[in-house]
This record gives sequence, C-alpha cells and structure tokens, in this order.
Amino acid sequence: MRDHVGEKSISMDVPENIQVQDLKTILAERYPKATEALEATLVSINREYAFAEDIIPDGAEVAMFPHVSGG
Amino acid sequence: MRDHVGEKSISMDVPENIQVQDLKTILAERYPKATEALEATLVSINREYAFAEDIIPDGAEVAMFPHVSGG
Amino acid sequence: MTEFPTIFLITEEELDLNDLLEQITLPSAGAACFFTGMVRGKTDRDGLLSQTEFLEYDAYVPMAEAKMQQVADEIRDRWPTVEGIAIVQRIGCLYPRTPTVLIACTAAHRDTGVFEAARYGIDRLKEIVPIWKKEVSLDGETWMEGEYTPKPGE
Amino acid sequence: MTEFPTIFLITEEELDLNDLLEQITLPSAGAACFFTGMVRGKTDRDGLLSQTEFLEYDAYVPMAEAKMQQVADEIRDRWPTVEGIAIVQRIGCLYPRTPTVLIACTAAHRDTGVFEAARYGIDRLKEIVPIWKKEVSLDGETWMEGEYTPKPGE
Repeated sequence: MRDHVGEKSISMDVPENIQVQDLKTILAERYPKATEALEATLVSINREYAFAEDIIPDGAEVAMFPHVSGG
Repeated sequence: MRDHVGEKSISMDVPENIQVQDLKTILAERYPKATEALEATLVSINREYAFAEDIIPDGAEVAMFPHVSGG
Repeated sequence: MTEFPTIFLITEEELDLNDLLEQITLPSAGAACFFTGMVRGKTDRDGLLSQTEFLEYDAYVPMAEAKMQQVADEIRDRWPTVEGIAIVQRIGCLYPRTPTVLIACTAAHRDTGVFEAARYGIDRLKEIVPIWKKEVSLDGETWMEGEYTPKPGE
Repeated sequence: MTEFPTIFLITEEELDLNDLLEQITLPSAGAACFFTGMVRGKTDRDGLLSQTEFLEYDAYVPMAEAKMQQVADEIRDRWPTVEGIAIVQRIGCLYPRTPTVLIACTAAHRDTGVFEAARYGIDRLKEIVPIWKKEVSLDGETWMEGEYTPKPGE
C-alpha cells in the first residue's frame, strides 16, 4: 500500500458519515495503482478494526494496513 | 528413612545375588523403626529404578529413597 | 484481592526473560509458561533451505498495545486461574536466533491453563495485533503477510 | 546434520532463562516453550491460606542427571521436531517467587510440539527424577512426597 501510494500517511477531506467501503473507493480513484491492495487491506478506526459499512466519525484516526504478521 | 536409620549411607555385607525384597527384609530386621518406611521406599541399583525381584549385582550402588517431589 | 500483573510492551530493546518472569510472579504463583519466537536463520521450505539475513519488524504501536490488552483480557476470560500475563514484541531489525516475541503466563499450578493460555496468546497475537515483518535475504526483501482477517468486535 | 543441543543441570545457582534459551536455539529454531516452577509463598489449601517460608531441595545428583537425560530422550522419541531441550533443577534453600525448575524446548515452528513437549517434560521430571523438597513454614518442616511409583524400565 505504502509503495503504491508513496506516503506513510495522507490527509484528505471526505464527506461526513462516510463508510469504510466508500473511503476505499475514493482512495482507489485517487491512487489507481493501489486498487488491488485496497481490496485486501485491513482498516481500523480509532485503533479498532473496522468493516465495509462502518461509518467513520468526524476526527477519527483511520489506518489501513495488510494482514498482520508479528511474532 | 534417614531419620529412622540415623545415617545417610550405610555399608553392610549381604549374601551374593540377593534380591531387592530380601535386602529390605534384612534392613527391616536391623532397623525395626524403619520397617514401615521401607515398604514404601523406592530402590535404585546403579542409578536405575529396581523392583522386588531384581538381583543386586556385586559392587552395585544401591539407593533407597521416598517418592520424588522435585520441580 | 491482589491485582494480577499484566505487562504489554512493544520495544526495540532485548527481551529479558528473567526480568519479565520476576515481574509477573506473585507469591501465590508456582508455575509459568513462556512462549518465545526467534528469528529463524534457516527455514526448510518444502525441502529447500531458505536463508534469512534479518527480519525487520514494524508496528502500529498504539493499536498494537490496545490489541495486546485485548489478548490479555481474552486469556483472563478463558483461564481465570492465570495470574500474571506478559505480552512483549520486539521491533526493529532482528537477526537470526534473536528472541522477537514473548507470551508468558503464571498461575498457582501447572495444570490450570498456563500452557494453553500462552499458546492461545501467541496465536491471537499473530491474528489481531498490528505488527508486520519484512524478511531480508540475499534474494531481496519480502513483507510477510498473515492470513487472518479480524471479525467485527475483535 | 546439526547435533541438537540437550542441557540437563542440577545447580545451586540462579536460573538464567536468557542464557538457557540462547544455548538451545539453533539457526533453524523459530519457537520455544519454557515451563518454570517457582516457590509458592502462599498456597490455597481448600480455602485455607498456607504460608511457606522456604523450600529446601535435595537431589540424588548422578541418578537425577541420568533420569533427566532419559526425559530428554523420551521427548525426542515423541516429538522428533523438537530441536533443543534444557532441563534444569535448582537445589538448596529457595525462597518464595524464586524459579526452581525449568524445562525448555525449541523447534522450527510453534505447532510442532514445543508446548506439549515442555508439559510432558515437567510431568516426567516430577515422576522419575530423584529430587525432593522439604517445606519449611512457621508450623515446622515437612518433606513433600510425590505419588508416582516408577515402573520397570523407567
């Protein structure tokens, strides 16, 4: 993802009460090379896992990352 | 056992090819207070567990001790 | 009631097992089970030997800490006899034979869940705690990716 | 083939988990499971709290070493994937919270027997390795006695 987007973190304006799936669509439009990675990416809102229809609250900390592989 | 016998190790002459159970009988005669403890005691010959009918070879290292409780 | 110690830590420092055990041992504890993961320098991949130069670990630290707390909570739910819990992940560039992760649980006795709890802890860490590793070998670099997709509420 | 490291030790010195892990970690190892036992200072005995001042450990050292070797052999028979094994018993007067015994096993992966092997190791140590402990409390001294009677060939 980072490689496709070229940034560690980005800041952008999005509509109010946007769902996770819509944010992914917006990002895919802005970073077409990341489209495939975005499909598989995990999303968190305020440090909790979030899913397609979850709504992103105002001022939330949103992260997108690959499946975890610690240990 | 040690408390009943009063010694950490003892040296004694026993008949050749004596079995473990006979050694226990001899010891019970010599140390009557240890009779009950001798019943329950574990026996080793040359650092391997030994049982009633096992024969004690000449010059063997014989030990008698309670059930183990390490850890 | 004595508070049971819970440690979770993401660190670039060497893991000190002695110190961690000391920190989670109450006077009522008689048993501990530790799992540690180490960097494998040589991995058998279907009969082919693959050499790793080092692994580079990265974490989304604040969320990883929250998820470690969740793993500890899940352990306490499942094994209420567990007393102390330590969950530690070392990050940065780590070379073969180096311990990278540790899950330790203490309890009064060995038959009341410490083995199962430590096993559960490392399995869950590899599922839900946002940490990643990149393998660096002579062939190049590969980010390793897990297979588990967290479910709502995890 | 690399020789797999096996350590067995009866010692009056403090256990050093970091050092023991280092000693049994080959470049092919990615997982370790440790069991450690500690002196319990407070034991719940049917709801009554019993206080231990210290435990005094004694061993029939040459036979205990031979039986530790046997436990390691049994582990290798049952879990051939286990690489390194350490079995260590500390003896002497040991106070609450002190680690007294350690069983550690390493392997390439966590799902190939390290947890089961460490569990088996501590169970067997408590059955066949000639070590005894005396509990010293304010109420007096009691030699603790195990329940297992070894069978021929053990």
